[in-house]
Amino acid sequence: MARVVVDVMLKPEILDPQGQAVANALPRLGVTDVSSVRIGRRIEIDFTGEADLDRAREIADKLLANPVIEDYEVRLVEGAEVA
Amino acid sequence: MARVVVDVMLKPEILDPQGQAVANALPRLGVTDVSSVRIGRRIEIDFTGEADLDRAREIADKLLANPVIEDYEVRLVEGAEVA
Amino acid sequence: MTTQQSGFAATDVLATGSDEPDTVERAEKSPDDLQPYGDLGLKDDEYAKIREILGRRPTASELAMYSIMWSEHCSYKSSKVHLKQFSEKAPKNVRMLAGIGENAGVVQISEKIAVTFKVESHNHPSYVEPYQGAATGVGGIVRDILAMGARPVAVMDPLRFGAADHPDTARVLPGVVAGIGGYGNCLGLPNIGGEIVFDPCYQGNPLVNALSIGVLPVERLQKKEATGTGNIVVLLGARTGRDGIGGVSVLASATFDEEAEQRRPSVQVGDPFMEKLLIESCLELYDAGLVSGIQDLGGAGLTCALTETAAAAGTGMRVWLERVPLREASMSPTEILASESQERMLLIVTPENLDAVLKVAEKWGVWATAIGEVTAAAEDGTPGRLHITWNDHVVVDVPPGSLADDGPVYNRPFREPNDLMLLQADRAETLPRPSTGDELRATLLRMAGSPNLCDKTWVTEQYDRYVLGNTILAQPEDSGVLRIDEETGLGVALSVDGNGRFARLDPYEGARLALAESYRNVAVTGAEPVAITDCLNFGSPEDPTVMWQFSEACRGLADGCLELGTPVTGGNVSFYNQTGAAAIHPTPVVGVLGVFDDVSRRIPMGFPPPAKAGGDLLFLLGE
Amino acid sequence: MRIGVVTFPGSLDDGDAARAARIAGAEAVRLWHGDPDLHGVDAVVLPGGFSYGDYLRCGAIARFAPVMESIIDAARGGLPVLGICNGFQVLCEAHLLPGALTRNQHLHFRNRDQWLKVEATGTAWTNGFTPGQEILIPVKNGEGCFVADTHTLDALEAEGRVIARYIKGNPNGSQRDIAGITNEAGNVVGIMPHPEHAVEALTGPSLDGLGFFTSVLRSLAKDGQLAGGQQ
Ligand SMILES: Nc1ncnc2c1ncn2[C@@H]1O[C@H](COP(=O)(O)OP(=O)(O)O)[C@@H](O)[C@H]1O
Repeated sequence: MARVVVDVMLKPEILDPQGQAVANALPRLGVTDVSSVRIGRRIEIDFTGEADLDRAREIADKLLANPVIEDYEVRLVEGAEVA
Repeated sequence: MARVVVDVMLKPEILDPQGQAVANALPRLGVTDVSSVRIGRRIEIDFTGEADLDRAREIADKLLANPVIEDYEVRLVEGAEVA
Repeated sequence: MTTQQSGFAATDVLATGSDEPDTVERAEKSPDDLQPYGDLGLKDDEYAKIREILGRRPTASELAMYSIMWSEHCSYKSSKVHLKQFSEKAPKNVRMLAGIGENAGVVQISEKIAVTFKVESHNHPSYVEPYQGAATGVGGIVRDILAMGARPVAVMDPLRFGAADHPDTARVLPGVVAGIGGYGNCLGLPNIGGEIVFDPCYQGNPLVNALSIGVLPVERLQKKEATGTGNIVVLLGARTGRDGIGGVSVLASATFDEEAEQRRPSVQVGDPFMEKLLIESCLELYDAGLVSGIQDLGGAGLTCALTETAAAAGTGMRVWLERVPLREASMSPTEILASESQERMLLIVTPENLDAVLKVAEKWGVWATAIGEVTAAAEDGTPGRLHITWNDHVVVDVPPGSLADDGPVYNRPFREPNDLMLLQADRAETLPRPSTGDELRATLLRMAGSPNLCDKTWVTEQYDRYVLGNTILAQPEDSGVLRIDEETGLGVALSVDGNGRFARLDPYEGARLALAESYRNVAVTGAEPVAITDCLNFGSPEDPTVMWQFSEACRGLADGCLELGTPVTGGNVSFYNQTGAAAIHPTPVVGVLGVFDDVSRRIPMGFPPPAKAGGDLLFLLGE
Repeated sequence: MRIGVVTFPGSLDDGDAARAARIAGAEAVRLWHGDPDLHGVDAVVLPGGFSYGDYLRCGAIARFAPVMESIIDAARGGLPVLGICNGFQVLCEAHLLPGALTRNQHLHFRNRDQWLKVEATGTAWTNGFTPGQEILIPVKNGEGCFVADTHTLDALEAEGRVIARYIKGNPNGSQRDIAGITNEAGNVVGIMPHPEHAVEALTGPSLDGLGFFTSVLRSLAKDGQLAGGQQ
């Protein structure tokens, strides 16, 4: 089994209310040295055969990320990281 | 600026309806060699000063992950990966 | 004590010491194997009775099944003797098409149309994991409604939380509300009412009750009986995973304490999208006449559905467990039988209809798998046996009725709580009354500041009340009102109410008052109240004073129903709502259903909103 | 006149949209996500709901349904298409409308009766309103916050393509209070609040929603078929 991870994050100029909510809650935990929190998606794709990065990129582009508001990165995960 | 990334994923035994819905949609995009898709969250925490992994772990535990159903991993991101 | 949550997973191996499952053959050969029945919540005499029924020790899978089906939650072993009154005292009612004993009561409201409604609890799971606990509570009650042949058309949610300013309430309340909204909204069911009450007695034990109502053409009423030798047993819906294993017997049938931490893996995750597909496929199957019997999979999973459908018909059943579609291939037969994975239904279909059934399932994108067949009762009329294999190993061979119907019944001791006289002596008349302007002002401010009187829109705005386009009254009205038939204007009103403080002072009167309040709320909309459902939330039945509260509340509710002429059509008992030795206030929650012949004549509780205003006359009654 | 209403797995307000079309005087035709045939309808409504559970992103999976390919083609050819709530999200995902709908800023699902001000009245779905008309329509969404880059927002405003804005409170944090927009041609409209829930005195807060459905009938009647590009 081979795994590809796609990280999808909101583009920097798009407001992230969830991240903001977490950031706003931090001082209550006594944390004051965080300048920003952004929350995106981590998508793990397991291929039946060999991991296909191009395929994964295509899936990310068409389906996993919305290019209007999101950027994505695709990467192969080597053995160890696959639980 | 220093960045810590927290990856939060559902525990393996927990149902992931999101991932399942995406996996079911893939054949329509012509993708048939994917065996499973799991969707979690990727959270980027930027510290004003030095990155504080322990701090990040505490935030993850209290705010970012739901330990009842989720596992998380905290890691430092080196210069290059910080956009 | 890791037993409870891992108990089922471990029993197979415990019993055999190998990867092979424990089989009937092995059970016969090793009668003296020690079995962890105590850890699974079974008492010594209960275990002895199982051995007597089977004439041998149970296999690991059988043991798990008995522990589930004989748990308080499934067997009503402590409540049965008291619940009987609801049938015995029930006023005659020609409208009732199905009553206590079915998944939900069914009430005919016109020549062609019936409605079914029921309230259930999901208290403990919602404390452990508020979002998913509440969400799957909605999912569960909706499947009960669906199993009767009805299209679910609305939900309501009576809720109780601890103190509003307690930090844990800040964890539980938003999660519960988001879970109820998240699931109900995604199913497309309007939320038409509920309750939110704060009281410190619910701090470690919030109450999350969920009510659903559905509509069916009278002739579409479904049965759960697995009739017809040779008929096929089909599992429909989500794949089976390790979720919620041990949930029913563990979470709902024992006192809830710090060990909750360890039980967390039994949390179930809901998939409302799958449930929506399940609803649409079941309705299509009903309308095409493809279903001979159906039962939802709820708290006790396959165990409950297999035994109840077979027991109800007196037939037997042959099940090939390895055919059950799994999320995790490594699941043991016991785990498959005990899993509480959500969004599943069990269908009985004739062999000729199987293909058509599979086609409908495929159209909606849900799994459908033939996992077994109905077998005959013995020639002499003795009910058939439930015979389950897993890869050719016989793991279960039991009389289904022994699980579903012949569970233990307890007539538990009860006695009045010691503090009751004191509580009752402290009468309202002795409370200080404001006599000066300042005191009056202070009283008013205190009331205005009470969380129990606060505006509930923070909660209710998170619920869709418009979907389906038939909601006529919803929050903040006294009752939810729905249009049922666009052509005739037939409609219903529904209210759910309860007051734990009243019931603590006097459980008999408290139950009657809950009924009266709910009844009034329905009546003032202009509807005719016709039927009742109830959720009885109490502490541990092993505490005689709780048992007294319970018996009094049942008596009160049954008497009240008789006086008002409205039958109890179904409901739910939730025991063990306590933290340590401290039980919650006894909290019977009563839902009343009313009927309108012409729902356009409903009466809202206030002035019409500005957009609709105009022409109403105001009357002052009295002097 | 025939108005098609699409059912995706997880569509919820499809029945309501069909009822609204009927009340407005049209014949409602149910379209199935897996069937690319539009059955000769004169207009299409993509209804509210949680298509595919709203998993991943709202509307992201629905956009790939076979029926959408036909609708995208037909919309480019001028077929009037109205996306309500989840339908609006599908239209954005399908790039028939610019921008995107994201998580409400307060992070909650919110259902309330919402005042809107109608702006662009040249579209297939809003020509029965007067510019500046204030209407009351239920809003209910968890991800209804409209976002787009500044350039796109400026263009939408300059070209008069904002069809309605939230007034007396913005329920989800949408940029510039935008509740609905249209494409350049005016045949494709997306709106977050639910006109189909405001078509009957018994069940809605007003009858204002009917205007969307009567508008499309009017423009269809006027043109025989809607001329693309007419504003
Ligand atoms: N408090 C109650 N009042 C009336 N009927 C009840 C009550 N509690 C349970 N019942 C009835 O007992 C039967 C079994 O209940 P339950 O096990 O909750 O059903 P299900 O198998 O659908 O979960 C149902 O018909 C239910 O309506």
